[in-house]
Amino acid sequence: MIWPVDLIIMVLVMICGIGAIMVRDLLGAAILFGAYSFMMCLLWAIMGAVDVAFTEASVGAGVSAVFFVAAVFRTSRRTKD
Amino acid sequence: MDTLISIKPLLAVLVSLLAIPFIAYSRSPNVREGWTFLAAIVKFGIVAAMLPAVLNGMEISCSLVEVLPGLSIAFRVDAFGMLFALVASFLWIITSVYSIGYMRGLDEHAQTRYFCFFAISLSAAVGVAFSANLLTMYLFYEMLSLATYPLVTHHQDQEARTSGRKYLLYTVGASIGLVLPAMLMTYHLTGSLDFSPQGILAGTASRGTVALLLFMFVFGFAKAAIMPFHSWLPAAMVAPTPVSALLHAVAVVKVGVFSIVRVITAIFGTDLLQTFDLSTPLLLVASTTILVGSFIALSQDNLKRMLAFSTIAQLSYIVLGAALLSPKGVTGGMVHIAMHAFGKITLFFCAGAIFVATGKKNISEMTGIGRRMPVTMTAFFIGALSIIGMPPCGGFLSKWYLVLGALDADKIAILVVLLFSSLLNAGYFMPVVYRAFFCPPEEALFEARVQEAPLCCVVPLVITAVISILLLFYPQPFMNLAVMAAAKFTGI
Amino acid sequence: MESLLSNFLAKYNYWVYIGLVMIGMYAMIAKRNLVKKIIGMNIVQTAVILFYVSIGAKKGKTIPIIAHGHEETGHHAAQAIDYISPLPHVLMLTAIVVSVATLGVALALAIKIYRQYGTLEEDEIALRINEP
Amino acid sequence: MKTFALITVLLLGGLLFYGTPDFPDWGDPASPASLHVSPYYIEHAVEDTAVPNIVTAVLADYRGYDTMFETAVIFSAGIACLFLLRVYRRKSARTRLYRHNLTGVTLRIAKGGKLPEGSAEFERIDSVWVPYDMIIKVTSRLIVPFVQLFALYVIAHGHHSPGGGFQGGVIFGAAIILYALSNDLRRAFRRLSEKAALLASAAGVLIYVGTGLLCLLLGGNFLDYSMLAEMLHTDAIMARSHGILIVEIGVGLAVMAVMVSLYYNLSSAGRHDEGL
Amino acid sequence: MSAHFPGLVIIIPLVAAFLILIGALLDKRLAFPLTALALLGSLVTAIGLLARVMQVGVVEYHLAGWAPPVGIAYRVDHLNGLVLVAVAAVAFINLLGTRPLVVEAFGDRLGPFYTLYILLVAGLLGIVVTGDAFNLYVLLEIAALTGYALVGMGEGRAPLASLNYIFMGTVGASFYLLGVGYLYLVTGTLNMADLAVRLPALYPSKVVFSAFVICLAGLCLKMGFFPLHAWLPNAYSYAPDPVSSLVAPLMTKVMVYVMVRIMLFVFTPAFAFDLTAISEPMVWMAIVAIVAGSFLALSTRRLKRMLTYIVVAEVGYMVGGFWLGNRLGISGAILHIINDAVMTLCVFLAAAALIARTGSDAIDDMQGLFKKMPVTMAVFVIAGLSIIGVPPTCGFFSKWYLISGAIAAGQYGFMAALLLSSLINLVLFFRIFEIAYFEPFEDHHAEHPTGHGRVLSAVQEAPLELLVPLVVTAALLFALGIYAGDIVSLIIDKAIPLGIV
Repeated sequence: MIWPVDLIIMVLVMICGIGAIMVRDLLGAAILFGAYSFMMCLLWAIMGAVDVAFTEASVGAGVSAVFFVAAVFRTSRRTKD
Repeated sequence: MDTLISIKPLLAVLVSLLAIPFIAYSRSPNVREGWTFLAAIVKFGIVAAMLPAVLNGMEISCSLVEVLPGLSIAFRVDAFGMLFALVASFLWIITSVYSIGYMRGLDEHAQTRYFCFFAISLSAAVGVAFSANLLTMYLFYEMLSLATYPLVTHHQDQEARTSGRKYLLYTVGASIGLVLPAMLMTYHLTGSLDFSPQGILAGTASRGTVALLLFMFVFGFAKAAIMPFHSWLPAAMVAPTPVSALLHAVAVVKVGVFSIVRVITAIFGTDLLQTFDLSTPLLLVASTTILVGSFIALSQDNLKRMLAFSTIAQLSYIVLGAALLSPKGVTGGMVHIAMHAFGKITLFFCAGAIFVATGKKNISEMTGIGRRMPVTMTAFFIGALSIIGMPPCGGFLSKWYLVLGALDADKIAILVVLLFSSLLNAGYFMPVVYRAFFCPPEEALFEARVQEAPLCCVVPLVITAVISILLLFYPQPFMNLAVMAAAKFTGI
Repeated sequence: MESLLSNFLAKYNYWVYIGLVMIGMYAMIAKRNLVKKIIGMNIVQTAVILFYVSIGAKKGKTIPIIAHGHEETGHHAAQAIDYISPLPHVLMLTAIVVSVATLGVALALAIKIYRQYGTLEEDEIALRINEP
Repeated sequence: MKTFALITVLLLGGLLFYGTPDFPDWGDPASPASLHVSPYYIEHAVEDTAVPNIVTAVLADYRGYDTMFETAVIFSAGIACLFLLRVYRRKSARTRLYRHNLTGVTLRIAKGGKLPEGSAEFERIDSVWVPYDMIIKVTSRLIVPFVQLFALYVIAHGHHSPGGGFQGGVIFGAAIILYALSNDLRRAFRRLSEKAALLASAAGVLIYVGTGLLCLLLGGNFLDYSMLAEMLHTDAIMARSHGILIVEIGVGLAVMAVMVSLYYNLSSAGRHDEGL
Repeated sequence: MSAHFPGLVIIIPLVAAFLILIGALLDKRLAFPLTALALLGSLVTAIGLLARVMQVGVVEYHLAGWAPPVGIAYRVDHLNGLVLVAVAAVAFINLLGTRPLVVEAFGDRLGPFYTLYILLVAGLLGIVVTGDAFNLYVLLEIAALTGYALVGMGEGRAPLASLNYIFMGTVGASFYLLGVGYLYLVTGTLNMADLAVRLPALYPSKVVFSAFVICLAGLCLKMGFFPLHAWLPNAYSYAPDPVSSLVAPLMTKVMVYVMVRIMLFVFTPAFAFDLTAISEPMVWMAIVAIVAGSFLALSTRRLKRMLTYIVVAEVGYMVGGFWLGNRLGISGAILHIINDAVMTLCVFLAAAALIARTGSDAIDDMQGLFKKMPVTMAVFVIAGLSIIGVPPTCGFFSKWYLISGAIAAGQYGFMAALLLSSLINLVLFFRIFEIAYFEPFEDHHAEHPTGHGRVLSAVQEAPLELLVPLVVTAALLFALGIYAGDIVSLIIDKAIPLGIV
């Protein structure tokens, strides 16, 4: 565990999280959410939770993001906030 | 006190309930009314069969299920309950006959429903009479409130709807809002709700609590129409007359006062009320109701409304009797249940008969009716006498005992109230009789073709009128029961 | 001051998790777009997972897979102190599955809503509902 | 709304903040959570189940019951999505697009129209027009088998390395989703139809539950894999290890099928005609 | 075999869920009988389990053969034995009754519907039976997830309501999970019994208090306790009728059960009632919930919506009764879980029948229904009386205990709220009875023949399939009332820890 890496990832997690809810485009939000999940996965991997990280990588960053994109594709990208 | 275990009380309650499927699925009106009649007679038979044992000082009890720890649905027939059950079940027979005449005479709709709910109401009334504890009583009390709702609103028009609302709101509302918490508080204080001749609250609560409970009970049993919880009764007069007669002169309102007297004597106990000196406020309430009720009755033109206010006043006699806490007063109050029942039902039957025969509801339209319907109006006269409390009618007896009770208790004010209210009673009844009989022929409002109501209507009112008179001379069953009950409750 | 700071630093993972829960909740309450709300919901769920994972962490210890497990079976047992605690990981695997399942259903509903009202904005939906 | 949200969030933050100072320090090996139950797992997992990956051992054996319900959760998500979105009425009103494979010419065929002669050379494409992209198609066609193989490896090797049924299942599902993304939904259906996916998801969970039930019928408690020893001709410990493998396969199958089924329903909004 | 009952009660429906799906792929008609069979099996097992608990006391079942706290254990005592039977029975009766409605509404997706239905029931049963705090979360989610899907299939605003339900439900469940995490953080265990042993030493810790508050907040959210009830009315009233008659009786009640379980058997009464000063505020919140729920019910003229507000008020009853913290109050709350489940089932089933026949759920469209559907209306009246609290229906007896508890605890405000709510319920139900009784029947189909897609021919008595369960439920209301004393003394009394007076 190297603390600067840790710190950078945490900051990135926060940024991606805030970005995902702030960005005014749902497709962008979906992608940012994927990035958020991936950062989270890195964080967990650093903490030694490899299985959880593995799962999050495949589920959060992978399939969930695809689901979001699919849903956004079937609805609309538009968002007011 | 000997106790008999028997299912007779249960049977007495269930008879009319069991009759309902037969009534509901009868092919023809005749069969249906036949079943009603049969059920009424069987019910009376069962009640009467228990009479000798009760007169011998026995109590008959029957416990069904224990619904709550230490609390069961149980019946216990004592003298007081017997008195009331006897009146109610006997009058059901009479009223059944009358109903047939009235309902057919006016060609009312939904008669099957009417007879069904009538039967349920009677079950409930007898259930209240025979209950061994407050919980059972509450159960049947609520059952009665709900079962009479379709009867009150029988006409299904706007007026019936409003009255039905009022009726439910007062009776069920008060019982949920006041009786239920009072009952629970009692249970919390004493751990029991069984009726006991000496009361169960003694030694468990302070004066303030007892007073609070007392008034929660007295006002909570709104069927007794103690002011200010009285206004449902005149409103409920929209019901068909047999309903008004049986339920609002006999079963419903009497269940109310019966419950109050029961609670005063068997939950609080006369001693406790004496100790805490709570009879005075109770007397005050009752007296107020008597006087105000009578005054309002004076001003009524609608015959049934007038009778309703008269009932309000008369009911408080019973409460008054119990509140006197003296043996004679209690006896008077109890006997008044029977006396008033016979007298008032006669009056209601008369009002109904007049309505069937002429379609008139207002007193002012009844000028000269005595010439056309002499039997009915004679019976009316007798009933009125009984209510006023004049010999040769049964009413005299109960008033007499009430007066004695008041004297015993050294409550001169109550004496004055009683006498004054008798005057008022005379004041609103006599003009009706006078107008009916003693008017110049030219003022009479009725054609010659107006005749007595159908036989089914007339016979019952004659019977009740005759009984009203007979009760003065042969009051034994009721009198003995009342004396026994009063002796037990007051411990003398 | 020193202790406060060290206390702060010693638990920094927990502060992150609190921050993420707050972000997620804010999105769920304040945002009017349904997909945004769903994202917020997922952020809350991952924050909880982060919390659990942080419970299990042990500084400087290794991942909960026993090295050369097969050769040493039964000989000298693994020392609990050497490994990161596995239980929270197990729980969180389940929680991740739950979150993706919830996500699937939520998105399905969002699509259904869009099919019905033609928009994902809550205020616009409210307008559509009140229209007829 | 925003102020309300802010207030709520701050209150919540305060509540969470309130308890935190009493937390054991992060990463403290002596925190109570690390001292009570989990040491048992670390110290006994191998001798109890012969699975070096403690997480897998706990997941599929000690707390296998949780995992069974986890699988049931994902299964119900699949069914829920199907239940909510699936549209069974066929809408033929849409115009369909066909592309001539050799020339890249796109034909728009109106409702009720028919394809010209030699339809074998035409391929139906999605109505949202996307350019034909050789690179994507070919690369993903190349990648997909390897991804699938990797997924199987992850499932099978969950005993020794990170991974297991769930991760493997997701990866396998992702491979099929990738196939569907790079080609189109109709082709994916040819590989794994809706019914097959449903059947596979149910079958996957049934493998799990069935294993548990089998243990119960063999006289043990539900999911007590050691009861399988006799059937598998091994001792109780290896039976646990094998039992874990069996249920992991079940989980993998179910998760794969559900992920694909979720994608089918979400990407086509339940119509199952054309996807992303 | 009876040793496996705690497991079987969940496993039977769970296995059935997958068989139903596979069966329905072969033939749609297989779905219903399979579901019925499985739920019957579950019900029988639950009853057997309760009988066993009453004979021998607490029954434990170690899943996968691992003893707690290492493995997951089911622990069945009097409390969950009773709730288990109620849940299984309600689900079974509702299943039988709603078949015609389900076929009508979901004829093309019977397989998924019944699969979700039985998974929901399995989840609820699991919540009740489990003795592991985290396992409870998983089961909670399975019940919730299937619930979202079923609710979301209703007409009109149902999807939106369901999505809101998802948000609230997920936050609630996440809070619960977080609370459990806090507890795990300081104790290292997830088994409820083990937690109860290890927690007392940690009571002064702020973490435990936070865990307590967070758990409670999550559960309150899930059960729709008043200020957090916003999702409930929409979700339950827009849900398809066969679903709302399953979800409304069970979901909130099971969540109340979870609260009782967690507070009594994880935090122990000593902490929940004595060490935290939270009982009093909770009772006051319950009072607000009851009053608000009742008045909200008064303000709507749609039948199902009114009933859902009543559910909100009833949740207040149970929560308030529990937090009175004395034996009577808690008995009342537990008894009310059972009674309210049956009462709510009864009203919602009756409402489903009425709505199916009239095609409208506006109270004003119920004219003349006493004539047209006498049996359904009679059952509705009985259920209404039970909700009002008229003896000898069961509603009276739970109210009895609740009020007794309030008096014993000196919480007269709670007593007043209960009585007020009874009175308002009286108004609510008699308002409906009046319309159905007084006003002549009007055929609304003539006005908007295609307004509702599920109008079944002319208005007439509900189909026999629905009537029989209705009548059975109504009979149950009486039976539960009459045996209330026995239920309390034989079962509930033993379910409450001895320390509570």
